[in-house]
Amino acid sequence: QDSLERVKSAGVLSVGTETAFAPFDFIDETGTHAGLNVDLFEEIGKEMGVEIKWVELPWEGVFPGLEAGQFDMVAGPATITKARMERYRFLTPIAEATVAILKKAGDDSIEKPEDIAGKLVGAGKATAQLAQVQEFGKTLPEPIETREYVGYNEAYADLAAGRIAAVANSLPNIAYLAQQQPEVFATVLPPFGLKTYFGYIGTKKPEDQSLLDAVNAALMKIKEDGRLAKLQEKWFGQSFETPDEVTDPNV
Amino acid sequence: MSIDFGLIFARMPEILAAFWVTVWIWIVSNVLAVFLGFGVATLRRYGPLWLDLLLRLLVEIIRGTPFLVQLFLLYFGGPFIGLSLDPIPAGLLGMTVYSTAYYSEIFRAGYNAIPVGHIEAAECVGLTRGQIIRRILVPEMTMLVLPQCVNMAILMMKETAILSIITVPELTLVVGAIGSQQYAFVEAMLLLALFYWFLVELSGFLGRIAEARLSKFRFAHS
Amino acid sequence: MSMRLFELMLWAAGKTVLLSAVSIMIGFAIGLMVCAAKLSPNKLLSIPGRLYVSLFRGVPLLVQLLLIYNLLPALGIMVPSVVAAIAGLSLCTAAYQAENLRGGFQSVPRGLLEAADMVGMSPWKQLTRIRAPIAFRLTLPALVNEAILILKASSLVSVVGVIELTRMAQNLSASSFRPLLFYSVAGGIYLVICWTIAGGGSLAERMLKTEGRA
Amino acid sequence: MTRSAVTVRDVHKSFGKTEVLKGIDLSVPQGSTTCLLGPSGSGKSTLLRCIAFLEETTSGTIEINGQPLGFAETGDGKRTRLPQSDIRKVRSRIGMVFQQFNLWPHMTALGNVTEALVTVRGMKRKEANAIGEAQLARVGLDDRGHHYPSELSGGQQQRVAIARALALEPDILLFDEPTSSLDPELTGEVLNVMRELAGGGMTMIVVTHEIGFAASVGEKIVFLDEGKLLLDGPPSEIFGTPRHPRLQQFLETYLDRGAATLV
Amino acid sequence: MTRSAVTVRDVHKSFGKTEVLKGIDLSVPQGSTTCLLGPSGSGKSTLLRCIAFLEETTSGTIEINGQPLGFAETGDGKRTRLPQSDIRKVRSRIGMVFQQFNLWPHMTALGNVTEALVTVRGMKRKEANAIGEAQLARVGLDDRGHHYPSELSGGQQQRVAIARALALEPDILLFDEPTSSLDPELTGEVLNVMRELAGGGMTMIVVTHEIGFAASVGEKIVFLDEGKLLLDGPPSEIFGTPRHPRLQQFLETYLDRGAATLV
Ligand SMILES: Nc1ncnc2c1ncn2[C@@H]1O[C@H](COP(=O)(O)OP(=O)(O)OP(=O)(O)O)[C@@H](O)[C@H]1O
Ligand SMILES: Nc1ncnc2c1ncn2[C@@H]1O[C@H](COP(=O)(O)OP(=O)(O)OP(=O)(O)O)[C@@H](O)[C@H]1O
Ligand SMILES: [Mg+2]
Ligand SMILES: [Mg+2]
Repeated sequence: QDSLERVKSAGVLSVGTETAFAPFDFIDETGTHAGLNVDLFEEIGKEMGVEIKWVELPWEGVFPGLEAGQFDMVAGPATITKARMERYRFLTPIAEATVAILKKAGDDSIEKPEDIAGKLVGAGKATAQLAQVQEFGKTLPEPIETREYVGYNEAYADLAAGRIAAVANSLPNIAYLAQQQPEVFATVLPPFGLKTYFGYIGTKKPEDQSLLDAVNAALMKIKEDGRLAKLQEKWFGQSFETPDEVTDPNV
Repeated sequence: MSIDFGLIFARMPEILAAFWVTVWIWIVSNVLAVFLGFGVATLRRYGPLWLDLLLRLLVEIIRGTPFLVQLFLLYFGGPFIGLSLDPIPAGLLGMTVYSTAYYSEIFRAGYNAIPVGHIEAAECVGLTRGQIIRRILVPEMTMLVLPQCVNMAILMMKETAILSIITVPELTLVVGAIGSQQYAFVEAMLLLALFYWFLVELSGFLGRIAEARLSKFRFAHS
Repeated sequence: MSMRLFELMLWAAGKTVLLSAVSIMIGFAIGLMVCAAKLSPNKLLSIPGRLYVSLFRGVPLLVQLLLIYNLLPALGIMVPSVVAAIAGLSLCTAAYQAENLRGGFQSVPRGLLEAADMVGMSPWKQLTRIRAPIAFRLTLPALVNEAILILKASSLVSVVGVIELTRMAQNLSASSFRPLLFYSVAGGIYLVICWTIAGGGSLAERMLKTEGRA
Repeated sequence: MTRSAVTVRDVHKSFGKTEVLKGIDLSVPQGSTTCLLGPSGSGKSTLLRCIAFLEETTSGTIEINGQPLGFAETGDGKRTRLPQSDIRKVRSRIGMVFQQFNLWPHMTALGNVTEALVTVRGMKRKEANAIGEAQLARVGLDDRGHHYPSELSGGQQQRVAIARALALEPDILLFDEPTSSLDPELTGEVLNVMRELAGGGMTMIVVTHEIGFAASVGEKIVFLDEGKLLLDGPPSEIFGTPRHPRLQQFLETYLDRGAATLV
Repeated sequence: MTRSAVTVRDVHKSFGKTEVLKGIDLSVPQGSTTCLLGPSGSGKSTLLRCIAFLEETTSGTIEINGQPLGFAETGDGKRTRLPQSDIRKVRSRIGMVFQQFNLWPHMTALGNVTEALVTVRGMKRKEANAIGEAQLARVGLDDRGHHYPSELSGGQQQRVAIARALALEPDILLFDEPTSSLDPELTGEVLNVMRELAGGGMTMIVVTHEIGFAASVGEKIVFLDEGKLLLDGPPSEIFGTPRHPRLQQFLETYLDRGAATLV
């Protein structure tokens, strides 16, 4: 059955995501699911005339769930990479995902990204950010060491505990975290490495394409009339220039 | 969805290395825990009352909370009280403490299951308390608690999977990572299942052999 | 931690308790069947029974959950998160409970059944009137133990998208960045629940005790 | 009354390769008390269990009140197993009292006695309770009906077991060492109940080590040795001199304990 | 030989609120055999366990070969606990044989017998084994040294327990119902060994229900009832008529079993 027809007739679009990925998805102080994704999908829902049903699960369960058809698409978002594009369909980018460094507040030994040379850096296992920081490390005079975590929150906890010197993650995430916890963390600017983007994900199954086309169209509309930029301002404190479509990602 | 193990088999050396990490952490922590657990049970039995109560509280707390929560608090909370451990030492410590609590309960029950008469008989022929523990209680207990210890070791084998959250490069972390890099999630899970099943069946088999060898020390029918 | 967040933790704890309780009960029913299969003289039943126990005890629950949630849909069976969580927990605990029950049934002294034979009870009556009640009393402590283990093991069902106590702690610590606080609170809640179960168990044991000994 | 309540004909019984009963013939007249003596391992319990059909004989037949139990002879010397319902019916004429009592621990004394009346005979609870109480009174336990087995002394437990067997009004009562797990004073209690039953005309087969009881209550003494029935007769004949040498040797272990020096 | 091996003076023993021994006085001459009789719960085991210092008395003193066991009287009527090493030393003069045998299941028969020789007396394994084998031979088990308890019959286990106690060459042997968990033929075995020991001049205190044995082997019979020592004297006096009414009542439960009708 065609997915678009199914979603339209049910009036529900189910979206898988992890709610521990601020500022895209998280649980706020009042205990509600909030973040850019929540606001953006509300707009998408309005455009398409459907309700959004969130399926919340840990990141390691998200892609298996998508493939198994547990939900229609994945919010996440995920960094758009060549390898992933081979397997999944990415919609239009919703933010920049270029990697930056998060350090402990008051750590003077890291002022610019190159200062991580010779240090221990954490990142999520099997993430694009890990690959990027490893590439970046090779260009430094002293090699860096990396430690891989099942989730970024464990990496942040370890940075706070002082076991690692820095965490490499996408700028929007770490900027938000540093802003929330200024006494614990600080962002090291500028971002480094190749420019990458965040996008929502769907499968390449033929029956899903009409649905993804429809969501993408809604997204484009939201982007064109400036609603996306406003949301970016709200959640990241800045807006990003993003291409309409990434056909040949840098990584 | 198609199932294709080829992608994963290409990474076999990494997987075997992780398998080895799992196995050695499991063995070392369990061996330590058996000795410590015996020590705790002995202190609770022969030590002063306050020590018994204190140890009991600790054991109950450890047995009453998930290993995941304990490990998280130990690894990420430890540094705030000056205990900053690397992943493997932290994992080893966490596993050892967790298993010690369980083993100590097995040994405590073991102590209670030894007929009082056996101890009285030893007192009557003049053995000292130390000699009674060494010569009578320990060997008798060994055969009483062996089946439960094997059981416990098997349970702990499966708990090692949780060490992944503190980045110990064990089987679940490594196979899971390979699975998501290669987008072969289901294959990775099936492979994991197979590895653990093999280990568990192997331990069960070895346990049964050990039990059979000890069977002639059954309690005499009296 | 605000009151609201604490309420959230309690709500998640409620879910944890509910999931565990339902799974223990379903697991008991399945366990009973697996136990019957294992004890059956018919190899067509006993071998699958043995295999079931071996598999579900031999594979970590985490892996079982992921396989149920992600492999079954590939075979065309859709499983919602909660169903997958309950299925995973139930199937796993069923294997352990089957073994406990088997121990219980096998420890019912033969003589008690011979006595039932001698007064002419049918096999079914023997099962319902003699074997099951006695076996149940013998297995009660193991059952309480299993309930506590499943309660703790339920911290793993978040991998199939159910937000229970541990996951809630993870989520809240991710957004507030106070992981130690939330994990400690979660640990405390687990402790209270476990001790309640253990207390209830020993109460029940004491109530059945006069009858329990021969 | 010379009709036979239990007839055992050429019964053999093997466990695996070891033959435990090697051709036993025995006839127990209705209303009589037969005592089975013999050294440990001679097959006393096995014979009793065969009579209760708790063990299947390897060959030979057993009849209860003239009806075959368990197996029916077909003409050509072979035998077929009777249907389970037949077995239950014939067996309902037999009551058994076990050495270990085998009371059901989760039921009160009264519950133990009435269980079969309700579940097997389909009686109403009330009716059954009336019978149960009467039977308990008969063994002197009218005030103990609501106690669980764990709250009763050994002798009381054994008497509940007897009441349980009596409640079904069997024609034949089998006892396997009914007093060997009791202490001397409790033993007295139980033997008195049995003596009364014997006086009341119940057919009883009793495996016992209580030579004195056997000598005074048994109308017939059967001495088993190594799976064979060595002696079978009234006590005066069996215990009277000259004694069979194997029996003499067996009795010496008792006499040696000097029980006789007292009187 | 009128020296006293065991002297019990005004011993009281309570468990919580219930007083189990209510002032026992007893003197056991060296080389004699004393039999303790009494109904169940009268305090026989408790008295024996006090003599072995497996229970501490609540008040009163016990002397072994003239030396105080466990407590020393201080002048003012109070008492102090002696150091553990003293207790072990006095106790090493006593051997105890338990009703439940209490053999250590992880050691062979020989291991059970030699354990204390090696760990307590510090003997060489070889020397200890020689003694152990001799003791096992004495109880007729020379060929069973390498069997584990689970591989021995009840009577054999009981004899290993006796050999274990004998190996330390105690002056005094205590037996708590040594035969009550044995079957009649095994009982014979064990009583024979004890009879031999009594003949060999060992001081023995035996709690027993074997009235016959008590009457024939005991040089002194002690009858306990409700924690009090009711009778104490040679068997001819105790069992001879006229009997004390409480003893008569107690004995009836035995006589009633008709043991006497045989002879
Ligand atoms: N289920 C069984 N399997 C194998 N052998 C058995 C079984 N039951 C009994 N036997 C053997 O049959 C023989 C006779 O046993 P039985 O219990 O009838 O003896 P018994 O005369 O009642 O002895 P006791 O006085 O010790 O009770 C013994 O040698 C025993 O080992
Ligand atoms: N550890 C204990 N705590 C409380 N009461 C006890 C304890 N040991 C024995 N008793 C009580 O002391 C009394 C005497 O017990 P003891 O074992 O000495 O009797 P006994 O004469 O050996 O009886 P039996 O012939 O049945 O062995 C009994 O009423 C018993 O219940
Ligand atoms: Mg028998
Ligand atoms: Mg006693």
